[in-house]
Amino acid sequence: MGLFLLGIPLIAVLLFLIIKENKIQHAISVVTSILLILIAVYLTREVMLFGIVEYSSFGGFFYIDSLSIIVLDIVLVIGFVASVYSIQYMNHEIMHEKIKPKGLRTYYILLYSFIFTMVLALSVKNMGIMWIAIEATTLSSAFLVGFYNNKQSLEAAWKYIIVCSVGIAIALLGITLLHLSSIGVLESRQFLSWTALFDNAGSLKSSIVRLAFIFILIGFGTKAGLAPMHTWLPDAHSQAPSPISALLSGVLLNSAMYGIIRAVAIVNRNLGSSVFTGRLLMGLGILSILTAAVFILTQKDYKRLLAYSSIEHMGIIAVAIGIFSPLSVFGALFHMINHSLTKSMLFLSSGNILQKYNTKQISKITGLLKVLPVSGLAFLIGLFAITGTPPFSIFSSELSIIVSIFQANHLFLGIVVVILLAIVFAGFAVTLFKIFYRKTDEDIPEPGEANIPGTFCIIALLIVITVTGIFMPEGVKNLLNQAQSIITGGLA
Amino acid sequence: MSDFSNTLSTLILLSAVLLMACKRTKSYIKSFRLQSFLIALAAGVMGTGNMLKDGQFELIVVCLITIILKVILIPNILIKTEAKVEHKVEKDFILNIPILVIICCVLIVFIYASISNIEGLNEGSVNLQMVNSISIILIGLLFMISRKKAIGQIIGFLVIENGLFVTAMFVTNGMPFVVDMGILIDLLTAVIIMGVMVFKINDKFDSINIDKLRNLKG
Amino acid sequence: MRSLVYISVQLSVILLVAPLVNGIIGKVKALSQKRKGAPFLQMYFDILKLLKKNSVVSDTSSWVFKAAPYIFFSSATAAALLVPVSTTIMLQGLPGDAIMLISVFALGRFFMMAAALDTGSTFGGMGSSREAMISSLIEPSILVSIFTIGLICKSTSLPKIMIAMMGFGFPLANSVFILTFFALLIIIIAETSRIPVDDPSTHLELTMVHEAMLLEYSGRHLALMEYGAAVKQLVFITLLVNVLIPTDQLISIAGVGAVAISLVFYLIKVIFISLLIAVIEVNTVKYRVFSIPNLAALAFILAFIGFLQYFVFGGIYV
Amino acid sequence: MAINLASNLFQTSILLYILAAVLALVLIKRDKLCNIVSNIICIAAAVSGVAASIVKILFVSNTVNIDVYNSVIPFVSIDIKLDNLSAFFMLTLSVLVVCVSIYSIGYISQYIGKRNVGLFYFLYSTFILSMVLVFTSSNAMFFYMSWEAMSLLSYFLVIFESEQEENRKAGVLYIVMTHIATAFLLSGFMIIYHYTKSFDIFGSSAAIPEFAKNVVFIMFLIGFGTKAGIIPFHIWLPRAHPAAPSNVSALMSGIMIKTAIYGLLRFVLCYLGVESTWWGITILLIGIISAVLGVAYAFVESNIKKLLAYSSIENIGIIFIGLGVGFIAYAQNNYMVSALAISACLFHCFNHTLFKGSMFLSAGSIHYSTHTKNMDELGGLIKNMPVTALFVLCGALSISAIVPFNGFISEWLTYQSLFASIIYEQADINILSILAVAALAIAGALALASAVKLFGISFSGKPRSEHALDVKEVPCLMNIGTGILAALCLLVGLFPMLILKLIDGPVLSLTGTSIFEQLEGGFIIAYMPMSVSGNSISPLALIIALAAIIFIALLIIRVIGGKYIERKYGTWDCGFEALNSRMQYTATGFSKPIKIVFKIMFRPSREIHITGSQRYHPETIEYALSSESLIEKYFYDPFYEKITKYSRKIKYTIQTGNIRIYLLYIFLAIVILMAYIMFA
Repeated sequence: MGLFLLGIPLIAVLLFLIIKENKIQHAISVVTSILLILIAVYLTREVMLFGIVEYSSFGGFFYIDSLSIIVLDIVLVIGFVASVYSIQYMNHEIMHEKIKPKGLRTYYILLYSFIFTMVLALSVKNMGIMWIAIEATTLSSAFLVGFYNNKQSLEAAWKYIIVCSVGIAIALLGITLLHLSSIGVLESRQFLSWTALFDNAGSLKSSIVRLAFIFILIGFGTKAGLAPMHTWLPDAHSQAPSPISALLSGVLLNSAMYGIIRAVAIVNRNLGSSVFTGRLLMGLGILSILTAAVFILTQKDYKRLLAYSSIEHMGIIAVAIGIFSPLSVFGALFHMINHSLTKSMLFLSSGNILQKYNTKQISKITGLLKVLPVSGLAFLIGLFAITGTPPFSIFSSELSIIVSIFQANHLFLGIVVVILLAIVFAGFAVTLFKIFYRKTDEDIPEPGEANIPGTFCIIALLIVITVTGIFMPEGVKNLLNQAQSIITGGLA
Repeated sequence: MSDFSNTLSTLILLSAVLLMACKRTKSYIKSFRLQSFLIALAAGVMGTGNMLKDGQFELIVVCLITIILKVILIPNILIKTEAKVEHKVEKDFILNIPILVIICCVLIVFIYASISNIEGLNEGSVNLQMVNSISIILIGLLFMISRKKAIGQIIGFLVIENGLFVTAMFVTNGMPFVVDMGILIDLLTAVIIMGVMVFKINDKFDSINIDKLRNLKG
Repeated sequence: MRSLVYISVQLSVILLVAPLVNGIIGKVKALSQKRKGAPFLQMYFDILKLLKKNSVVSDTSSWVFKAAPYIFFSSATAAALLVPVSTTIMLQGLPGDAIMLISVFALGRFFMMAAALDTGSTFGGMGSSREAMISSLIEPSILVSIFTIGLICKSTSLPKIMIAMMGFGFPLANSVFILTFFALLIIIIAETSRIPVDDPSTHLELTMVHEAMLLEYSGRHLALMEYGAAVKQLVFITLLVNVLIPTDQLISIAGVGAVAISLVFYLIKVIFISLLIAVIEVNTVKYRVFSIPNLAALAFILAFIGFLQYFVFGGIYV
Repeated sequence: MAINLASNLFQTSILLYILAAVLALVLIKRDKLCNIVSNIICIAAAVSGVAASIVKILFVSNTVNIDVYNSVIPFVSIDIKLDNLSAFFMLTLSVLVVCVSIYSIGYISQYIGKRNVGLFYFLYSTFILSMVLVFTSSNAMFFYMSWEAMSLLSYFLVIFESEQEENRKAGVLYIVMTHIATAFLLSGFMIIYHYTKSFDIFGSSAAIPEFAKNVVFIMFLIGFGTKAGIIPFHIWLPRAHPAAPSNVSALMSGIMIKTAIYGLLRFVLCYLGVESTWWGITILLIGIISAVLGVAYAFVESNIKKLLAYSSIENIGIIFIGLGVGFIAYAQNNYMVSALAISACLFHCFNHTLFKGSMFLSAGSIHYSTHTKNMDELGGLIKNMPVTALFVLCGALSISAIVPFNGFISEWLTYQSLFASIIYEQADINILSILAVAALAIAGALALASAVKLFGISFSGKPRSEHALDVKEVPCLMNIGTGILAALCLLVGLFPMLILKLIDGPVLSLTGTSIFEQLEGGFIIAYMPMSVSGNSISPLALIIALAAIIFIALLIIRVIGGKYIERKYGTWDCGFEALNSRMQYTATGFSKPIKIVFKIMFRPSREIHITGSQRYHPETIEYALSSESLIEKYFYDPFYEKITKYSRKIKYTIQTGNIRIYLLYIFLAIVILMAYIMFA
């Protein structure tokens, strides 16, 4: 059953290869994403019941535990939203000759291979394969970034693929070293299997593990957009089509972060303390938040702005992982979810804005609430949500992260984080709020929502992030706690 | 056996340095080909060794694939691309060659220093090969930093991959087979995609000098 | 019953003596200028005459203009109830203390300034804006000096302060009180708009402050305004003399005689102070409006040093 | 019994506010209905709020706990407790809300059809609700949430009329400053949590070491002080308060800035328990500066609402003086004085709410009928708007602390607390206290001047522009709203003991000393210090005396002067015939002397443009006078410029757009981390 998770996207890709009719392609993509959602629901239930889902077929590479199911669900939900949103969005682009009608096919093929690779990365036990899948995500999304095929997007795509491939290559070095440290501990058939490594973490060669972690951190960190390896991120996010930006920052970053988390779990268990990883992660995390804060203060392009805020949130998550207390890890996972939902909502609504005004310049936009009553409002609320104002979900997760920092006696760090978050908010306020104000004398594009299904997705996401700020179902809580205990289990 | 592989890995490192010393696109594609050939050779030798020992043929397959991909296919693709997109011969590197080479040597020394106080990596052949392969990776990165042309970047990336491969092969005596295959396929796709992009870049910017790609900043 | 007696004595004394002070000052000035000058009682005549006259009211003005004189006068008179002229009869007429005294004066000032603006004449505006400046400059010194005295006497209500001061015999022997005395003197000059702060006898628009505000008034309104100003002036003088130069401790007998004697003492002191003021008026010239701050600063510094003398450098009575 | 009553009433009011918000959204399309319905509900809610808090203070000794919601998410919960302090502020809020809501029915009617009234009332009622929750939350995190909500909603209300450029600027400045301040609050709470491991506001702070307490105090001072608008964190206030619609300005100036006072009392006094005297000294100092500078800036303003906003800064300064004295005394275990000072501070909070509320509402009325806030365009309104004029007069008298209005009572108490706080031994605090006295005096005098200016320039004289020409009196609902507040100003001034009785509860629970026993009589306040005799005042007696004197005066004059005969005639024009309204004194001219005297503060600069051929017979003369705020010029502006400049610089030096640099970053990262391994 779970293997369909990998099968369905591939089938979809094949179908897209055959079918030329745009409408049918839309239909297929929606159906596929719905199927995926269903499977995700099934798997989530399984995991909630049994904790782990494994199949012996294909050498038992398929492995899902509560950690991966969380990220997986994010992937599939965002994927679904993106695919629904894409229908009108792509039609609009075709209508305005941004892309050729044939382009749609390529788009869907790449989109679903992208989703496939991410699902693969999240559903395997073997870290080597995980690495391959993550590398593959870069390759499959490179052309999506450069989809508009103009100067800027090509440049973004080139930077994206070069920087990320290099980074990922470094990560492979790390994994190789991890493998090296496990030679003699594991027998050859469990080589690189995460569970095996984790269970026998105690007997790995610590010194090599340390070195390995550095490379893994830098490698996956590049993909997760931690400073100073973040440089590809704003370009790619701002140039990609909006649904893709949503996927990139809502999903891709998370799956890279997932790789780091897996590694951290092993390393900490091996070293018996989180000091070493903590230092590195907190360092990079703070650096990322700082960078984001500085870059947001005077940003002119709203998609870049959102991209930098993704860097900031990745930084927060990194800090939380660095703290590595149950509360902080819980917060980190919760924050992953919230960030993906909120940020993809923002990118989708920014897509609407882009298609209305067709400019990315903040200064050229006024009277948004009048022009886009729904998605404009969603965008406004989303901005407050993303900057961590109550009662939205990001606030709750940031709250538990900050509290955990203070619990872990990092008073100074905590205060710095709090102040930096405030500065980021200030940056948003100074740069972005002006687009909502109405100047009576300005001429604005004719009001009205273009992308109705997309707007419904946006509203749905908005409701979710608002509700989860105050209320969280027991099941989710348990799931998060399971995942948290898997990660921190080594030190418990 | 081991000293043979030591020699080979050192040679590979030297080929990387040689690559760094190349001025022209054609010449560094050639030296990349040389490096890949050396790697294939090493793989072949070790593969036969394993075969005789305990009938593992994986490395041999890897060796063959390496020869097909890295020695024949990819360099040809690159040469063709280069021939298509190259209009005029222009200076490609930012620092001049001797300085680059010196930087490489410093880098190698640094890596030696940092590796050799990590127990588990600091005895005998492992140490040497570890140092060599990591140096190869970093030299590849340095190569990417130092070259202005898109092709140069691709080559650099390939050198990094070679370095990884060498690490995997010498230090850990080969990753699991699936992983190796996957890596190679990924590599191929990556190079193809990059190649395509080089074409696109060339006809948008009518040059493959990536210093022209500076519209997105801030 | 006794409080009624007290109130009537208090009011009658203040109301009767108030115009006399102006008379004395005017006379002294005239003599100093080798003139015969108006009789001492001139102001009484003026008031009576003004009361009999009809009044001209600007047609831009509103009820504020007509209400102001009554409120100003009554506030000044009510203030008179807070500053006993004699400590030999029951003290508290009206429950209230020095802070309330200032606030009561503020009530009067508020309506005077508002009325000045009410006619829409430029002089009125100028007068009230200058009044605003002077009062805000002088206010701190009033409170600081009153606080200094009050703190020494452990109360802010004036009658109690007076009682306590009587215990000190002749307070002016003490540096603290000398400083406060001069501070209060400057305050009186400023508050009652006399030279060098303001010239009561001018009608040159560049110099006048108090007069500018009364410019539109005539008839009974003017009378009330002038009278109120006189009462205010006497209240300040009373405050000064009865607090800093207490004499009632000299009276050995009790009863009505005592009251009479203390009132005589009081009159002597008042006359003395009015002579002092007159002398100052004669011997100084009016300052520019924008050098008044220096005078105010002087007053504040005197008061402040007085406070420091006692509470920081360590005074005598603890 | 009483406790249930209190809690039920309180819950009713909260639910009603929620109901109002919901209905506002439901009726978002039907402006008229929405306007009436939500206001009526708000009034009902506020009335029950008043009832609840009065019942709580007078009849319930222990705190009232309301329902608690605990979320699964850690630290997210709703805990509400109503103790005396909360109840008192709740009372203040509710009283104001009643009047403002009555007023709004009339005031908002001008927006019907032009703006989204439903949205306005949603924001309005949620804003009030958030303040209620700020006053009553018993969990630091929930407090923080309500605080954030309050700031956010008020921000939306500030930019409600966002088409004017300055409103937008004001909004951004406001939200940025308040949010950064909130970050300080959050850090403070977190430090507390770090030591006590709990967010309970009513818990004990014994576990917190001395040093940490000092740090927390500073954080709270910055955090709350910014909201209170103390100088130098005030610059948002005079921009944001005028920007909002006047009924909202009344709420913001009237009660929102008091949340900061509540916060300081609640967290610094109740929770931390004032540890060292320098806390109080700092607050006292800030109070002095804010009082003087605030009123000085108020006096030179020509925009009515800006003037009132600056005067709010002044009043906050006065409140801070009381607070500071209270803290100092508390730290010296001199609870008697502390109680007096704190009750002065609370009383002034209450009074300021009343008169500033009424003043802002009147300013709204003026704007409603003249469509301008600039005094230099007004004049002569008293003829067409007599009722509003009366209310403004009351407000002006209370603002300038004149008997028998309420402003005087609280200033009197403040003076008394300063009086009591000067003890022979401690020199430093004595100097500070006497300076505070001087500051209060000058603030009082300047406040009077500004009040006269506000009343005189805009209501009397001749109309200065066509705005003020044929104006109409505002609808009676608006006047009722303002009138209640104005009447309360007078009543509280005459019968202060009623309020002091209510203040006694919180003060007793704060300092453990009841001031009420020190005060005697129903109508006479007599405060007995430890020393020999009491100082007593009686506004009622005074007003009777005044009335009597006026009556007698009238009689005597009637007897002497006979019947009153008056002759209407033009204002004296020096014989120069054509006296016109443009020759009157303007608001700018009125404040010129002070401006010149205090050059150092205002930095006045003027520019004169003369057109026409001859120098002495010009055709037109343009005279522009501008003054600048030092703090902005020398602190905020350079700060902002530096920040943006460096941010840009860094942006383009890091994100150069050259991919080789990006790769270099990765390379360096690797090298550095390997070096870290090598040496660590």
